[in-house]
This record gives sequence, C-alpha cells and structure tokens, in this order.
Amino acid sequence: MAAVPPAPFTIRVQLFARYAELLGADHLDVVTDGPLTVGEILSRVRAFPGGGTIGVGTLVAVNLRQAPLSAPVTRGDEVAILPPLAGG
Amino acid sequence: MAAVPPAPFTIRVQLFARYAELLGADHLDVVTDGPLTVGEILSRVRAFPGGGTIGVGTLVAVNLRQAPLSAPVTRGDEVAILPPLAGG
Amino acid sequence: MGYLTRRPIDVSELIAAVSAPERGGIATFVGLVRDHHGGRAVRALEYTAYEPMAESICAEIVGEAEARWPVRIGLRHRLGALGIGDTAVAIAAAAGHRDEAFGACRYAIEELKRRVPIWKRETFADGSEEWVDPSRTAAPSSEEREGMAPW
Amino acid sequence: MGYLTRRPIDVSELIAAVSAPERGGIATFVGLVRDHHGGRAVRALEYTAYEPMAESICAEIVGEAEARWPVRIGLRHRLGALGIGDTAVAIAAAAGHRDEAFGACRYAIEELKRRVPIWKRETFADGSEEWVDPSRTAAPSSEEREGMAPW
Repeated sequence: MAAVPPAPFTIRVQLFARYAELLGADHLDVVTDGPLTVGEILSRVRAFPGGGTIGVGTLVAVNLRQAPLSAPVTRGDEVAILPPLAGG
Repeated sequence: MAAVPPAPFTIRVQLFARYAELLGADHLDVVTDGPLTVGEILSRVRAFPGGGTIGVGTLVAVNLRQAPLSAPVTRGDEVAILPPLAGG
Repeated sequence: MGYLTRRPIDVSELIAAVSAPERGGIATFVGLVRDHHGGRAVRALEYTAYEPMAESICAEIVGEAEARWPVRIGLRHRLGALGIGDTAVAIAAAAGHRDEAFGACRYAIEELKRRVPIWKRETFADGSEEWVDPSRTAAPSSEEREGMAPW
Repeated sequence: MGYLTRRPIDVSELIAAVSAPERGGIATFVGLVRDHHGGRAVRALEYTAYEPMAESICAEIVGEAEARWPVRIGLRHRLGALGIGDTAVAIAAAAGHRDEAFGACRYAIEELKRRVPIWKRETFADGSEEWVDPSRTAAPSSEEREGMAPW
C-alpha cells in the first residue's frame, strides 16, 4: 500500500526584545511536514530578513523550558528564541 | 620631705541587665587611692553581695570600649560590666 | 500569585508575606533602576518578559531554594516603564537562622538573573535606546578599560 | 543620628535612606521577635542597652563596613518592650554591585551580635522571665541534644 504523504503543519516561534525588533515581528511560523530539532528551527529563523544577527549561542525555549539544539520540536510545541537575558 | 598621702577617689562601675538584677543596683562605686586594673575592679565587684555570679569571662568596657583585665582604670574613667550580649 | 508585576514593589509587604514567628530572620535583596549603564547616563527603561516562561522559572527557582534551605521565599520583578530609582526586583528569604536566609536570598537573585527571560530596554540621556546585553557590558574589554580615567 | 530607637523600625525607609542612583543593589537583614526560644513559648520581650557604648560600637561597625566595601550602611536596633513579630533589628547595605551589598550586610549583622552591648529579657508563656544568654542557648549540650526528638 502507498505511503500517505505527511500533512505539513506550522510551528510558531516567538521572538522577544531585540530579536523581535530585528525581525520586525513578535513571532514567525515555520512550516514543516515533520518534527524539527531546535537547531533546525534556529537555522530557518536565521534565514528570515534580519535573522542573521541571531547568535549561535542563543537560548531557545520549548514549552517554557530551555532546550538544547538537539531537542525535537513537533506539532503543538511552544517555541521561543530568547535574546541575552537582562532581568534583575 | 614627707610623701603626701594620696587622696582616695571613687570609680563608678555601671551594671546592666542580669548583673544589675543580681547586685540590686545599676552601678557601684569602688573606692581606691590609686589606679586599678580592670581585673582588680572585677574582683572588688564580685565581693559585693550577689557579685559572685559574675563570670570570669565577663566583658568589661572602659570609656565605651572593651578592655582587657590588665587595662588600667583611673579617676574619671567610665567603667561598665557587661553580661553576655544578646542584641540582634 | 504572580512573580511579575506592573505595579510598584513594596518590600515591607514582601517581607511581611514570608515572615512568621518561627521564621524571624529575613534577608532581602532589592535592585533599583540605576542612572548609568556602561558609562552612559540612563533616563528611563522598560522591562519586558516572556511572561509564561518567566513566571514558570521564577516558581522553579523559589521551589529550589525552599527545597534546599528551610526558608520561605518572596520574589517580585517589575515589568513595564520604570524611572530612575524605582524598584526593579525584590527578593525576601525568611528563615529561622540568618545563614539560611542569606544563602537562599543570594541563590534566588543569582538564578533569577541567569535563567528568567526578562529584557531591559534603556533610554539614554541623548534619546537613543538600546536592549541591554549583560554578556557584552558586564566585563569591559581591555581596550575599553584603557580608555577609562584611572580614578 | 541614633542607631538605637524606641519606635517601630521601617525597613523601606532604611532602604531609601541608603540607596542612590549609583548604589542600586541593596541587601538587607531584618530580625523579628520570635515566639519561641530554647524550646519555650515567648510572650513578650524587652531590649535594653548600654546606650552610649552601643551607639559608639554601631558607628564603628558601620564605619568598618563602609571602609571595607564601597557601600552605604543603614542600621537600626529597637529598644524597649516588643511583641512577637516586631522588628528588633534591621540593616541595609546599598552598593553598586550585589556582592558588596551582601558582604557588607552580613558583616554588619555578625559584628552587631558580637560586639554591641544590648540585652534581651524574655517573658515566657508561663509568666517567668529570663535574661537571654546566647552563649548558653546557642549550642545545646550533647545531653540536651539526646533529649530532643529526632524529627
């Protein structure tokens, strides 16, 4: 039997502070037809206009917790790219 | 020529907290005809009724500063015997 | 209960909220908005946060401190526009002994700075604005140091 | 300016008095009257001091801390009759950096307890009264420890 082609879905990536300003948006939608790693999402966001300034050491949160570049991200996950923290 | 006998004077010793209670007074006057050491003053105070409970390690202040047993005390000095401190 | 607030922070209230007859030693840390940063005069600033994550990480830090020391922790971080001298952050740690109170208070402020997603946009006296990046300004480079007056 | 006071201590006021735009990090320690001491329920207490010496030593401690760290120190100790939960002592250390603020605050409270001639008379729930001697109650003897419940 023939494989059913996977249905594409979007992963919403939230942007804050300097990154939101640089990319001119407080979120981006990354379209994919399967899970991505955090590193892959970062690469996609860097390809947007203004995204090149997002550093390699940037923190990424998945579902409100910091996640390593290798962490998988799939449908329904809440992703956020965090510029250097400056609280306190 | 004959030596002039020294004139006796009093050194006022202040008492606080438990010591004031034990000796039933907030000060004692020690009469002397010359300088005494802190240790000598302590011995005199211990000889008063209730004074026996003043410990050997008791702090003594002369002119608002802690003083060792060997420190001299003379006319006009402000002496105080301090029970264990309990501030803060 | 929110750790983030858009209203002025009242330290006395925070202390009262965590203290108790058996927790009579309270260490606090209060951070105020400074009028200078990186050698430039600051006129105003604004804090923003990734709010659900910031609340979650604050709760995590408070939980860690309360697990490690026998303390009760109160924590508030202000968001929005602040003026010079306003309280930006306050932490109170109440314990039976001051060692525990100081240890837990210190832990909480260090972890807050390290882990809570909050950002600060400064407006300088000349009207220019900048997002603060502590990783760039905390330790001036040797070149920057050489340009500084020696006193 | 007196370090000793017979009126309630206002921590916010103490913080405001020492902080400044260039001293935006403030560490404080607040000590409240506890309801227990040495395993007995305390109903009330009274602080007395050898006042001129206590003022002088407080000034000395503040001077030492301000010489050792770039801080400004505020310090208040209450005298007279206090109730459970009242603030007995408060210290605020304001600095440009929190390391300095914490270090100086800790120094001041340790030295205050060690050197300032202040005494505390406790009234217990059963009406008995006692002058507190920290040298006897701070570290229970082995015998006393053995009588304690293990939890």
